[in-house]
Amino acid sequence: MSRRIVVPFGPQHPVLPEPIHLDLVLEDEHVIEAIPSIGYVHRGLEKLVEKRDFKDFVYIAERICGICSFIHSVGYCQGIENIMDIEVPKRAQYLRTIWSEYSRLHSHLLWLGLFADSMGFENLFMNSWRIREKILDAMEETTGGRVIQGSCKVGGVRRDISDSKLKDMVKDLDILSSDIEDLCHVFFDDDTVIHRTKGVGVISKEAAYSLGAVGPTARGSGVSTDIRKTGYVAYADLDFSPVVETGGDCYARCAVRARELLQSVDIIKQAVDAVPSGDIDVKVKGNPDGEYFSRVEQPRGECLHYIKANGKKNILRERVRTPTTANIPALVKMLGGCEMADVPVIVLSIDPCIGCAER
Amino acid sequence: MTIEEQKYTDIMKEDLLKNVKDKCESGYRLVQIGCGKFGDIFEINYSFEKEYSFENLRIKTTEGEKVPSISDIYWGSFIYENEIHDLFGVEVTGINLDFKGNLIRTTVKAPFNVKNVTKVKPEKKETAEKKTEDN
Amino acid sequence: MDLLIFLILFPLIAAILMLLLPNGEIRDAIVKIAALIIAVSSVYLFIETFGKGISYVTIGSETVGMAILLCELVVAIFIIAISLKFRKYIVAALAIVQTAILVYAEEFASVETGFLNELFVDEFSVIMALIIGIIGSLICVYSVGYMKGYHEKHADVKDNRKLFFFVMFLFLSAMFGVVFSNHIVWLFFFWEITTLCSFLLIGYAMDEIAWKNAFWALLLNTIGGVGFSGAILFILVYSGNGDFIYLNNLIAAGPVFAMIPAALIAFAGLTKSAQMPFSSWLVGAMVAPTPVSALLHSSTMVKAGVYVIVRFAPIFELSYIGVLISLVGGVTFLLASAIAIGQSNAKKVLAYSTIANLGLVVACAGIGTQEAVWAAILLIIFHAVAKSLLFLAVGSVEHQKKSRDIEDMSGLISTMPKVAVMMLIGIAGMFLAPFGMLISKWATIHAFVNALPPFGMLLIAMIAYGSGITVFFWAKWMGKLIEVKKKSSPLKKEATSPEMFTLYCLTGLTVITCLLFPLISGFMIEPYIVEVYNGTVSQLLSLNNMLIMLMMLVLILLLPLSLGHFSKGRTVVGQYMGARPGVSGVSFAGSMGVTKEVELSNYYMEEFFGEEKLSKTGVILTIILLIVFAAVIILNLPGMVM
Amino acid sequence: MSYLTKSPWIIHYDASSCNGCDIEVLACLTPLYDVERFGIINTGNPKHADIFVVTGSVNEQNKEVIKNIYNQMPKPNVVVGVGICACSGGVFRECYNVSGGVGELIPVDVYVPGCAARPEQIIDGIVKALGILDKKYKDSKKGGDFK
Amino acid sequence: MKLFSMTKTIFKTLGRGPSTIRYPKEPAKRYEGTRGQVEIKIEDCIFCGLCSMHCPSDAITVDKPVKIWTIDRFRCISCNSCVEACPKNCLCLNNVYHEPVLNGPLTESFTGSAEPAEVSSEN
Amino acid sequence: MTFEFFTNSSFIGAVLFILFAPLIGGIVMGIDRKITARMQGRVGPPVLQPIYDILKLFEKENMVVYESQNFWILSYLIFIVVTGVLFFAGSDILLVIFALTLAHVFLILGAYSTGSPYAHVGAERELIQLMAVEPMIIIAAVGLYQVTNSFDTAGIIQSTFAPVIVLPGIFLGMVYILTMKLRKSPFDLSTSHHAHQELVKGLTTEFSGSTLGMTEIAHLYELVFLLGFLFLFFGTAAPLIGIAVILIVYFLEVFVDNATSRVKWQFALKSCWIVTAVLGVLNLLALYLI
Ligand code: NFV
Ligand code: SF4
Ligand code: SF4
Ligand code: SF4
Repeated sequence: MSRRIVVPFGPQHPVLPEPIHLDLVLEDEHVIEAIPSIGYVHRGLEKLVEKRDFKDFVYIAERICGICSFIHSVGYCQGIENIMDIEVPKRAQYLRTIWSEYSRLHSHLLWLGLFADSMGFENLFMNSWRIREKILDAMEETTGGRVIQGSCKVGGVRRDISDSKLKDMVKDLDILSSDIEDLCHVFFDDDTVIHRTKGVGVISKEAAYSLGAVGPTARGSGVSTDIRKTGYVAYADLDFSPVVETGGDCYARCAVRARELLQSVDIIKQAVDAVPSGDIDVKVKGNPDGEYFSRVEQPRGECLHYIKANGKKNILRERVRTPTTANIPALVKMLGGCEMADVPVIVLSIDPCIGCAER
Repeated sequence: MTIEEQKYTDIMKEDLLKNVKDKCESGYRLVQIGCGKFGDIFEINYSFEKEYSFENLRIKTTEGEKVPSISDIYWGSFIYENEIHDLFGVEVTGINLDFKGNLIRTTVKAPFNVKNVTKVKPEKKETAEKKTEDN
Repeated sequence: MDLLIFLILFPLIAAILMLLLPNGEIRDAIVKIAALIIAVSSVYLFIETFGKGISYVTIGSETVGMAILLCELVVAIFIIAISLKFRKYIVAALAIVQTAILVYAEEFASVETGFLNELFVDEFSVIMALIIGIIGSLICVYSVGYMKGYHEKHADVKDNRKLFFFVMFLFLSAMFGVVFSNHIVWLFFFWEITTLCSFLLIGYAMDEIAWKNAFWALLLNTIGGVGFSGAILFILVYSGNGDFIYLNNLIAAGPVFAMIPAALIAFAGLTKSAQMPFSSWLVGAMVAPTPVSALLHSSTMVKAGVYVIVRFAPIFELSYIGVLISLVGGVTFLLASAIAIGQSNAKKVLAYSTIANLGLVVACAGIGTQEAVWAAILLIIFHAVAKSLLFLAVGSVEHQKKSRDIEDMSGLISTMPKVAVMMLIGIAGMFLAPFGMLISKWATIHAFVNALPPFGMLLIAMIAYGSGITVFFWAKWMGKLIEVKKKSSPLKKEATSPEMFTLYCLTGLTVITCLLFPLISGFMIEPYIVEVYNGTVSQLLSLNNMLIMLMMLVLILLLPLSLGHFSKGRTVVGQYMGARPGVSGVSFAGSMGVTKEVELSNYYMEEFFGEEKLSKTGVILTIILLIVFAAVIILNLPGMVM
Repeated sequence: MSYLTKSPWIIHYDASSCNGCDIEVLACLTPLYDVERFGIINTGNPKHADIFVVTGSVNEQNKEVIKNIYNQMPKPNVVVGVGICACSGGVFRECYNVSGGVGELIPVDVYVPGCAARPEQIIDGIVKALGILDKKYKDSKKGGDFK
Repeated sequence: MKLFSMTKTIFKTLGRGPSTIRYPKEPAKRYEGTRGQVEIKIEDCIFCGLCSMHCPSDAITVDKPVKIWTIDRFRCISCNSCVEACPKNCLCLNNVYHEPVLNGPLTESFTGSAEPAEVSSEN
Repeated sequence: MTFEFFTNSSFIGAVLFILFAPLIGGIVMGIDRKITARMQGRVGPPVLQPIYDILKLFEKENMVVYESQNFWILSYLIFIVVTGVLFFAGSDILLVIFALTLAHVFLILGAYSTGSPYAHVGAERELIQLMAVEPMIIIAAVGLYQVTNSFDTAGIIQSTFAPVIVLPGIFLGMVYILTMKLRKSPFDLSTSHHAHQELVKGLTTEFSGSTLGMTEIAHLYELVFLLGFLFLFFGTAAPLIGIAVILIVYFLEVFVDNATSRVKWQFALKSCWIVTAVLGVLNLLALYLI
């Protein structure tokens, strides 16, 4: 007689902010098998390019996901701009950079909170999200939206940030970073956190690379990959290097993100120091014709917008390959042989964003 | 700002596995597999990256033709291959984790294979209601 | 008191009758009648002796004495022969040693033993007799139904029911002999018969593994037999006269003389009651048909083992020998309970729980204080009732479900409600307040606090951990029974009528013994303790507490009435399935488009409670204890030479 | 007022939203908005919940899920649709896989429009839902609908 | 301390007091630039339909012949696209969010040339 | 010092417990939630929130998978009350402990009876928790007996000096166990007062309406009982210190709840047993030395 326990994990499950389903097969609490299934939030928005003007599609692109919304719009716009050979003003590029990093901060703090919650550390969740609100405030003040910023458009950005505001933002970030450091300290040092994360969901460097993992998931395993290094928007002018950890476990992935928080603050500071004055957009004339693979570094890793157009107002194909999709194979590998209590921790350790993954 | 160079190599479907294997052996990672339908042709891009150099293999196929899976070479490719199958109706053979059309269940089968899909409103509503009653 | 002789002889006669009668209605009827007679006469014995204290019976005939010795030799020869036939040379050797010692002692010891008061009966014997008489014969009745089904299902096993019932009744006879014997050589004779009977019953299926386990049981028990015959030798060699060959005199002699024979007999008791390191035979005995297990575990065999240890308990009071025995019991209790967690085979769980509970009895007996003995006897009673119920219930389920696995009992409450409820009561009887075993455990804790410090605290620690562990494996079993995944209609006939009858009786007994427990304690156990400890007993459990227990029990019996109230006006919905239930049953729409059935198994936590690891630990620990035990005996020996 | 209004427990389900509204619902639980002030707890279990907060639109796969959650919630209960996706399908209304707002599937008591809806708005929506909850309770007591 | 690394944060938080905005008792945070709802100065509208064309969500319908400009609040994603498209600058986004409503659809129609606004759905 | 169940004082103790324990427990829990909220930088619910919650639950529909689950939960509630009544009436403490175990077994059976995967795993975990804490509680009872020479709570509480003086290890062990008994992080394995993650709501997943209400009431009774148990270590010899220490201990529990993540069952079981062995058993053995 088998001693299996078969449990449906999700799609509705309190640990999952978004629906994903796992068939969990357990023995005691050891996971014998975990087969994922997704598709609960698939909308099919890529198909909307057939209906929307390519310029208006950016509103839809940024609604691929409310967490990494801004960078999606950057990715999309960049694709169109490169097809059309539009020279985006420097200032706009810098603003895009700043907002991208804000968006990363917001996403990582959100994730840190959810991650803490997944291992039953409620206070940490609350404190992470408390800090995150400050980021959102800055976002809302500068772009007009808390989570869906809508400030990036083909040819530039919609809103400018005044220099004095930029200075204030940096000042706020300084205050914030001490809070962030406190939090990171908990994630790095606390025994109970380590108990839940160290050695859990290990994936080796080779495996991570060959499975195509991206972003912090890959960097946590020692794969140094960060699309920002390709120098899109203004990253080429800024000094930073990918945050890499070698543990390959949940702890390492967590550490990568925690350190990236501070890195983002640093990048923002650099960008604010270097931001040139000038226009924030250029006029876009005509329609795109051609194709382009536009790659951007999302909080969760490399995101790819493939755009193919044929000179009409509606582009032909927009394909988005989001980091979560790329990380799912690694996740499947990680889940084998863990404990049931680890399942939420491991699932969240890749920072899954199903909204992105399924579009 | 740097603009990434775009590299494509058009290859024959038959050579796919060989080419992918080459890529794998020379240390590329699989970035994505993406499909698009242009006219009657399905264009499938296999994107690879190695040290920030981004390259694509492209094959073309048509309705009803089968495409071999590369999941023996890149284990993780199943996610893209299943997706292509579900959204485009392209049959991919030999996937290691074959969801058999259940990765993404859609109202319209293979929606990207249909020209100008909009929702077939009235008819779909009806089925929705029938489903509800069944519950 | 001819009744004693009747109780020993009647089952014997019934047994012989069984050999003669063919399978069929008549035999079945006779089994039932004989069982009834045995039960009734044991109750009659209880009434007869009630309040009379100890009484002796003298057979006084040398012929009977000689006959017993002869039979003893026959048994020995049989054992030797069969072991030689199956090339079990160690068993044969041990049997030879033990017989040699016995013959030597009988023939060459310089004392005249005489024949006087060979049999006796006191409250303790009566309690044991009631257990044997009522539970033992109920099991025989159950076997009537069970064995028929058994052979229908196991076509490969030769139908040897004649022998089966013969041995069953013989067993009862021998058990009565054990508890009534005052003459230690007689005691030993009956003792050997039980060993033989269990050997035959375990080997009933006559296949390879049955024989293997049967011989294993025989081997371990003959080791004990050697110890027992050593005790007889000691008594005959060292005592000035033959008086000490009588149990009552030996115990009265006090620890100064009796310590060593008591220790040796207790050692035999340890083997028979399947304490570690000897526990493996009882687990192996599972291969036998279920009623056999029920018999071995509840009313016979292992009970003979603890019986002798409890008998000698007063000798052990506050002695190191006693402490060592207690520790063996304590370790056995703790580890056997822990092993039970890792088992999913119902009979194995029951086997380990028996071992554990006997460990507790042994621990109490080793402590040897009044309270401890009181607790030990209570444990024996409650364990016998509940355990036989459980075994037989498992047997009936096994017939229906073709499996002994607890996992297969999932949702039994819906398919076999009657048996399931009885099983639940049986399990509750094993570990829950206010049922029997728990009262005993409570008494045990009270007893241990006053044991020889600091060993008392060590035992407390063992029982503390052990009781946590016990809760785990019983409760998860209960959970399995009531865990209904999908309601189904109950079976028309859950078991044959003899089976159901037995189960009803035992369930009734489980509840009644709990209800009557203050009386049992007041009128049976306490007088016995007063007698052996020559004095007054302190209030063991205050009346208040007993009253509370009773009130709790009544509450539990009343609570099911609330089911009536709850069955109205509730909204029934399916289980929470992550909001993706399947179309039917307890299933959900799983990945890859398949509908998955939910499976629910218990936890076994083998990395903590693995059988192999823990057994090994237990064996090593207890062997160390036994080595110390042997050392203590040997160190004491020279001083004894007079 | 019934006690229902003092201790409304919510269950939140992300139908096919873009996460925007989703995280705003979660943000309501966190220090800045702290809906526990009103006794609100996110239970994550339909059987404990009083208020069903749905974000996002209905699609092929999740309609059974939404229905099931709704059916497993003990009465009286209310449904709050958050975000215009839940209201009408929003910007994805015309996607092939979106069949529209939540109202097409289960009765929605309160709609909170917005893309993404703000936490303050969500609080308003829930407060509005409390009134309905109270009313439903009183009605049901009159009608003797359930125990 | 390794075991209770959270201590510092906890006591800091305790000391700082709750950061909760006691909404609705206190007013909500509001920024000038927040994108709220679309407002129209219907007097200036020329019913060119550009706003409707550029609305990614098809929230606006413009009925040129009868001069009715309608917005479906259940569709509007407050994206500002229409505002940017309008040649007459008669649209703007305020910074107030729509309050929750009991049932939809929630359309508001405005008829051109200074006629009073008419609201189709109760709220 | 033997206790008489039907004496006035024990009767009063019992009645007071039945009447006021839910209120006191509710307020304690409410303050707990308030402090927790403050530690998280929030305002938190009103102090009476736990009581509102319970009252609300009784206004809700009672949804069941099988009707029998209500029976188990009712039994759970009743036996938790019995536990407390026996305790506050001054009865034998071992009996109290056994009644507590019985009550919990009922709760577990209630969870099992639903046949639901999450309740099932919750039940298994609750059993593990039960197994983890049981040794310590029994050892605590024995320790108290060793010091006060009484198994009756009535006798223990009247001890001439506070037992905690010679039972510091056991007291600390009990505090450790308390976290698990109160289902607080890091030991909120089977179900939790906060949204419980991997198990949805664990044990209580399938309970709703009044059934859930009953388990909540039982929690409150149990809370008061547990605090009472801790008070035994001080007794009437040092009542004020006792209350002060209990308040501190409770605050610490809230703090620990906020400062740790949930551990896995292996660690929970192991640590409880080791703590029991080190603090409990050694303390017991040490009693012989003094
Ligand atoms: N980061 C990110 Fe996305 C994207 N693209 C990802 O999976 O969050 Ni919703
Ligand atoms: S309403 Fe807007 S923010 Fe909310 S889920 Fe829909 S698209 Fe996302
Ligand atoms: S774009 Fe402006 S002017 Fe034209 S219809 Fe719209 S609101 Fe009126
Ligand atoms: S704000 Fe955006 S969605 Fe709303 S009406 Fe204008 S264009 Fe349409």
